[in-house]
Amino acid sequence: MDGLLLDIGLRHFLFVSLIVFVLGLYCVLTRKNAIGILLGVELILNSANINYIAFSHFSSGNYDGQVFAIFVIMLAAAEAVIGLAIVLGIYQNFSSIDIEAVDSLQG
Amino acid sequence: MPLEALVFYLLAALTIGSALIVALSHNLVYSAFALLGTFMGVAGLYALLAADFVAVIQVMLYIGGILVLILFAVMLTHRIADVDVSNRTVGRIPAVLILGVVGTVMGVCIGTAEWVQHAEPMVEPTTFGIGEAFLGPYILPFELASVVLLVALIGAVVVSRKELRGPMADG
Amino acid sequence: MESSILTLMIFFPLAGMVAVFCLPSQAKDLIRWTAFAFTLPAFFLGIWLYQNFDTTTTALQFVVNVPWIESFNIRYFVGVDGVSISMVLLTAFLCPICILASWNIERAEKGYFALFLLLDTAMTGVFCAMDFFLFFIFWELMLLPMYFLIGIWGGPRREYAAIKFFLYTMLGSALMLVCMLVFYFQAGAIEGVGYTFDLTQLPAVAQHFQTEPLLFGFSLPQIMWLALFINFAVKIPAFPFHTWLPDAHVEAPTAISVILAGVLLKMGTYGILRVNYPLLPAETFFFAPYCLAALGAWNIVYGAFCALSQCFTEPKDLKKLVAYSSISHMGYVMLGMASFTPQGINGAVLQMFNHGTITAMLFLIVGVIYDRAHHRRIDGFGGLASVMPVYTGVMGLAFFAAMGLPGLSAFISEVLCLLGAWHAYKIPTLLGALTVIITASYLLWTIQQMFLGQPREEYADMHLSEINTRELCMLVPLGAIVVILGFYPHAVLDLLDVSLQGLNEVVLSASTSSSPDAAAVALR
Amino acid sequence: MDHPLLVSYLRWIVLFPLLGAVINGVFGAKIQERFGKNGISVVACTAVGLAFIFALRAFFQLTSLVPEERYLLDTLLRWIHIGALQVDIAFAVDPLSGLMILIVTGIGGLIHLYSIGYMHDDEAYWRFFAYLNLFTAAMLTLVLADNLVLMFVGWEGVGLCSYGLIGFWYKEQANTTAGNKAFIVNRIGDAGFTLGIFIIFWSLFEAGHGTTAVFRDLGHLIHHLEGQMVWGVPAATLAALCLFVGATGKSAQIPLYVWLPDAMAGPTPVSALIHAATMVTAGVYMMARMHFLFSLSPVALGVVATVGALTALVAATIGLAQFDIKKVLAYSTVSQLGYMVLGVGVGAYGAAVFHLMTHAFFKACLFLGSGSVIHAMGDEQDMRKMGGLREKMPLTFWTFLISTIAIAGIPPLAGFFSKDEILWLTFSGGHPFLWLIGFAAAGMTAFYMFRQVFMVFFGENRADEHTKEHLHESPPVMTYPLIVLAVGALFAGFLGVPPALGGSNILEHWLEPVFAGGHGGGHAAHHHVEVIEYVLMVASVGIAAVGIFLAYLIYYRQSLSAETFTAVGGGVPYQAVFNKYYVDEFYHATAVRGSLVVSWLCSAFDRNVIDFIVNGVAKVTGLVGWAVGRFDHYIIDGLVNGLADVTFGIGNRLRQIQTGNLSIYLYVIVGAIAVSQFLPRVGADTLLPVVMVFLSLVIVVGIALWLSTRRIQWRLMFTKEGVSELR
Repeated sequence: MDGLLLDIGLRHFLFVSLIVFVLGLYCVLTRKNAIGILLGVELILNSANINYIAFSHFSSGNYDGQVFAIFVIMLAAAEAVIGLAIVLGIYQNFSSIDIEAVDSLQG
Repeated sequence: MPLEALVFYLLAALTIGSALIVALSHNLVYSAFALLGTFMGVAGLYALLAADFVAVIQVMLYIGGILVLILFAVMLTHRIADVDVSNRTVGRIPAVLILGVVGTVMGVCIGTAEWVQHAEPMVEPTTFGIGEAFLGPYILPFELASVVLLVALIGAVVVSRKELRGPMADG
Repeated sequence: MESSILTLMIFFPLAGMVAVFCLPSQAKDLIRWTAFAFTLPAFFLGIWLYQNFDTTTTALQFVVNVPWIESFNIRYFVGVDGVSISMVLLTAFLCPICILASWNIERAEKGYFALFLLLDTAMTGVFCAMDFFLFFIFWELMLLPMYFLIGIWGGPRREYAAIKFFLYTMLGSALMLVCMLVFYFQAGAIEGVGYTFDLTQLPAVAQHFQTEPLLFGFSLPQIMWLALFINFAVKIPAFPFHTWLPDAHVEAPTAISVILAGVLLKMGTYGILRVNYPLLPAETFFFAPYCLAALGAWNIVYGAFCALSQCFTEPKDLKKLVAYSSISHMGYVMLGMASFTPQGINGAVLQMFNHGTITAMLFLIVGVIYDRAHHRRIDGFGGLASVMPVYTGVMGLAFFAAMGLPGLSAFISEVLCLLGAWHAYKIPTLLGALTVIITASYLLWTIQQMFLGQPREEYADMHLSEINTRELCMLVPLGAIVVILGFYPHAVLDLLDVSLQGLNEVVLSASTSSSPDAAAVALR
Repeated sequence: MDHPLLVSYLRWIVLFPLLGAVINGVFGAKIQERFGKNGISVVACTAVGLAFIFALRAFFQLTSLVPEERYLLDTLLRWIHIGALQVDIAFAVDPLSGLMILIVTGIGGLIHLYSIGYMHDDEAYWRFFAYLNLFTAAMLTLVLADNLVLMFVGWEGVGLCSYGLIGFWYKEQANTTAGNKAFIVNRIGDAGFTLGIFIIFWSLFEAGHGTTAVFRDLGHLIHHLEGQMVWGVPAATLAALCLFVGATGKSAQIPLYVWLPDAMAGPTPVSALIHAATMVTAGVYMMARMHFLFSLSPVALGVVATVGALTALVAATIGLAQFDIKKVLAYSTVSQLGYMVLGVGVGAYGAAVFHLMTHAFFKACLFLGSGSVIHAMGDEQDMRKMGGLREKMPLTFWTFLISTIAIAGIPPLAGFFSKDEILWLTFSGGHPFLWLIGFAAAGMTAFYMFRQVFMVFFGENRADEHTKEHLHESPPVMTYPLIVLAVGALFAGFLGVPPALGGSNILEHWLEPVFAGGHGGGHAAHHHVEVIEYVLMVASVGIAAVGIFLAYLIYYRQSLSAETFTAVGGGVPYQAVFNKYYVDEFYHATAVRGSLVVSWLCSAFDRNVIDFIVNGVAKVTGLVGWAVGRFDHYIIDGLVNGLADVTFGIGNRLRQIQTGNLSIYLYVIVGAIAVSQFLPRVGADTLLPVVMVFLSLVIVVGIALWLSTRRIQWRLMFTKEGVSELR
């Protein structure tokens, strides 16, 4: 049992990542504030990155995982920029960033 | 307790703890600041995983870039119309239920799967290897990424332009 | 150059599409000329292709065969042989003409020409592709621009027509997709072949199918033959899958009608020759009497009578008449290729080419009068010969060519089709030969109602101006081809003969194992 | 014949008129504007003249050869070489076609000249000459073709020109209708012709000794047809009958003769050239060319002979009662063509061709003469308004009279020899009944032709004053051709004086190499002088004289009233004859109406008929749950529309999922992930993952649908505001 807890391995990182992921998902699901949702997305992306790096370190033996992590970071940056721009746009139009108020896509 | 385990648990606690604040805090500003802790913790985890380059990128980009951006947005929306910087949550019970299922299943997977593990995790400076990878097999995605960033840049400018808001406001 | 010529022909129009997109949408003339300019290279390359094509071999020529999606062994494999070269040339020839015919498009020119160029790429691609998957991709790619071209720039009921066209074609495509996958997986199960979409390797697969009855007494390859046939029959269009055609033609703008009748219909019969014949030869021989010969003869008769009815029943639409005549004329192709005689199969492919040029002329002619009068009613004119003599002359050439008058191109192909077919199927050929009477009736009746007689007073204020230079520029080359091929059909036949005879051999040698049954003999 | 003499000038016989047609057809309007009408006629007449010169050259080259080798061949272009079908654009001259090209270019040239005068006031002068040249080219192609397929090109080409020229004055509805009728009726014959080609080609192929469509090889191969059957009928008989159907169309025989009288709507030179002298004889020419085939089948020959004789009689009876000057000539033409076909039918090919030639002279002369009259009368064609033109138009009168005597069969003019030879060979060939029919028709011919002469040229002029003042003889350019043709009508008969009258029958000898293989009774070598031949000759001259005398009594002396004949049988026979036996009406009611009804049915079928099937299809669709009761008016459309409706219906339902509410979307997404992860876990390993994914999709979509219909409840249950509202 000691070995399991103290010998830090792949699973430990995966569990951390899982917890961050679940928290991010929770954040995304329950927030009414659009920026809050964006925060949750960032959490999710980070959890994915932890997985990449962990697998890269423990399993693959090459840099593919790290490369992908960098791509994800890049995407996160792009996503944050666009997302926030949209949030600002929504704010301008609806005077609110409450997602419940924004339902003009309703079919 | 070995040093490595200690460091890991500290970093994990930092990460998860601040993530909890992000997810649960009622104040958006707190949430945003707590994200700082998460990012730092994750960066630490990267370093622990011998991914020095990514860790540095994480600090620079996430903390220096994205987080600042988010904080600006929070402040900006706060200031413009002076609305309550609330961070109310909705539908917690179903969310918890669903996430319970997801989390459990994934946890079971993580716990039971036979992960491929190299006997000797590599520990070496990674910058050279990553550079090789980017300019070698990943040259096309790498170039595409620059295009994507450019497009995102232009897109953000276009979306937040004043003229576009007219028709949308009418609709 | 040698090997990349087909690739250039396929993708030049695509480059044109990009170029058109980059132009400002106000520069209408520039857009038109750009589109025209980008269809010309394919035309000139086509001439080069024609001159350098080796007519003595059945092998594929100008081949490019490189991996495309390696994990599924999908290849970018293009090439032409005698079966496809005439169609490639026809496409390359008709596209610049259609651009000229589109000069009057007045709405969203940029989108129109861009879509048209995309269509050009897809059509050329279909005729060049030798990989089943690539063939399928181009086949589907064609649908998209066609749908929009009819649905946006069409007549009053354009959306109905476009959706009808789309649904019919999708029905067929779904069947083809399934058959394609069956071939793919069957190929994977065979030693020495392996997973492949290569149309030149798939013939080896057919013998490995199980021949036990699977459904309604048909075996798997027979069902696949029928499924593929239905797909292609929609395009031909063979009865009873034809009702999209009159609607699509009536609604489509002139140039699109030309493409639709001139090139798209040929894809049906081309597909049968390219896929059904070599891949499932024994089944082809089994089904040919019913699905090709009998149905073809029925197409001839039925199309002609439907066209005749346009002379006296509403809506008396000239375009509808021409559309039904297309159905009738494509029947000759089916009848000819079902005969498995050298005359029949050569005649069939020649008829595909000739019908492409003649029906293009007919639709252009309809377009000319429609541009002036804004209607196409057969009984809505009269005495046009006095008002527009040159136009009437060109019309006469096209109408008599459609009638199969000797000395013009369609005569050769129709006679070859019927001559070949007589050997194998007496009664269908008899019907086909007698239908020339009906064909003459409806065309002459139309000429009489529209062009002869006194110019009507109630139409005197329409200001029908004589055909202009641009319109002559698109009609005269077609007319010249119609006349030249009437006297020297070997200009095209030489390209076809060797390959088609090879194809014929394939089917006939596969047929020796299966003897025709009693019902098929009765047709003979 | 086995080794044809290869020459390279025959092509010009066809190409010159074709060139003339192209020049006049494409640039005619400009030429006429620039150089006037003379420019047009110079081009056209030069083209035909050059063709005539080359035709003469070919003819004289033939005469310089020994009879058995009289065969010239000129291959212009490789045409269709596919499998066993090897045909070229090649022109061949043998004695038969050598004679025909002289007739076509010679008489054609004269009629070109005549047209210069006749058409002088017409605006579309250039168009007329373009057609005329094109016709000459097509007719020469027909005659010179060395194979059946090329012959068919000429065959339909002349039909096209005939169509264009009948409807030349296209502003009159009646003219264009006549043109349509001619073309469509001829198309029936053309279909027969093509089927004939197919049968010959494939039956020879199946016989296994090689096959061809080239005449000179067909002659050698054709006997292999014996024993070949198509549908249980001997192939030779069927092929011959099919070709004969073609001939009945072109040569206006029963039952397809109806177009020819209507074809008189065209300008008169056209009637003379196309509908009397050349085109209508194409059927006879073709049968003579294919004599070796017809000789193989006694049955077919019997049919041909019977049809020919009946046509001769029926047309003659109709001709008795017509008043239109050109209609009389038209029925006379049909009747004379009947004689020719009768000649072919009894195997007297030479005699048929002989009659073809003499008929070309006198009938062209008659038509041109009638054209001259019509021209003078101001386009009046009713004989009842003519009369007494003898003094005003002497040249026209004399030439017309000579031709009339010729056609009536009075020796020693041309018609006597040729017609009598046919009749004699019919009788001697063992067809006394057919002879009787032909004999009766000969009497009628004499009667109605002289009736015409008396009504037009003798007696009082019954025209109105205005017309009378303008009566004049036609200009020389019109009368000189008349004279030339009249001379032909006078003397052409001496080419075929039978041995019984001390002649040597030059024409038969000339044609002998062509028909050598046939079993024709017309072969000069088999010609025995018999007493009965003299008896029959006297008889036919006698009945002609009776006919002439009757016409003289009724229409010149008027001592006999026409009513005494028309009243026979209560006027019923007269009415029948006057109305052309109501054949047109019959055809209109059956064939024309029939095909219109069929076409109406087809188009109704396309729109309505399969309605019930579609209803069934729609019901199946309805079982799925959407389109029950959505039956479309159009059958096949119904299916398509049904598909569209189903798609639309599903989409409409699914649309409601689009609440626009972001959190609902998120819940659906995450929920789907959860379900798709969870289900495979709890399910046994035996369940296929694919099935599970599918099931989970169905569940998610189902839940989403359920939720979307209860969007209010959803909000009530899961949102704070909702909860507070509930309270």
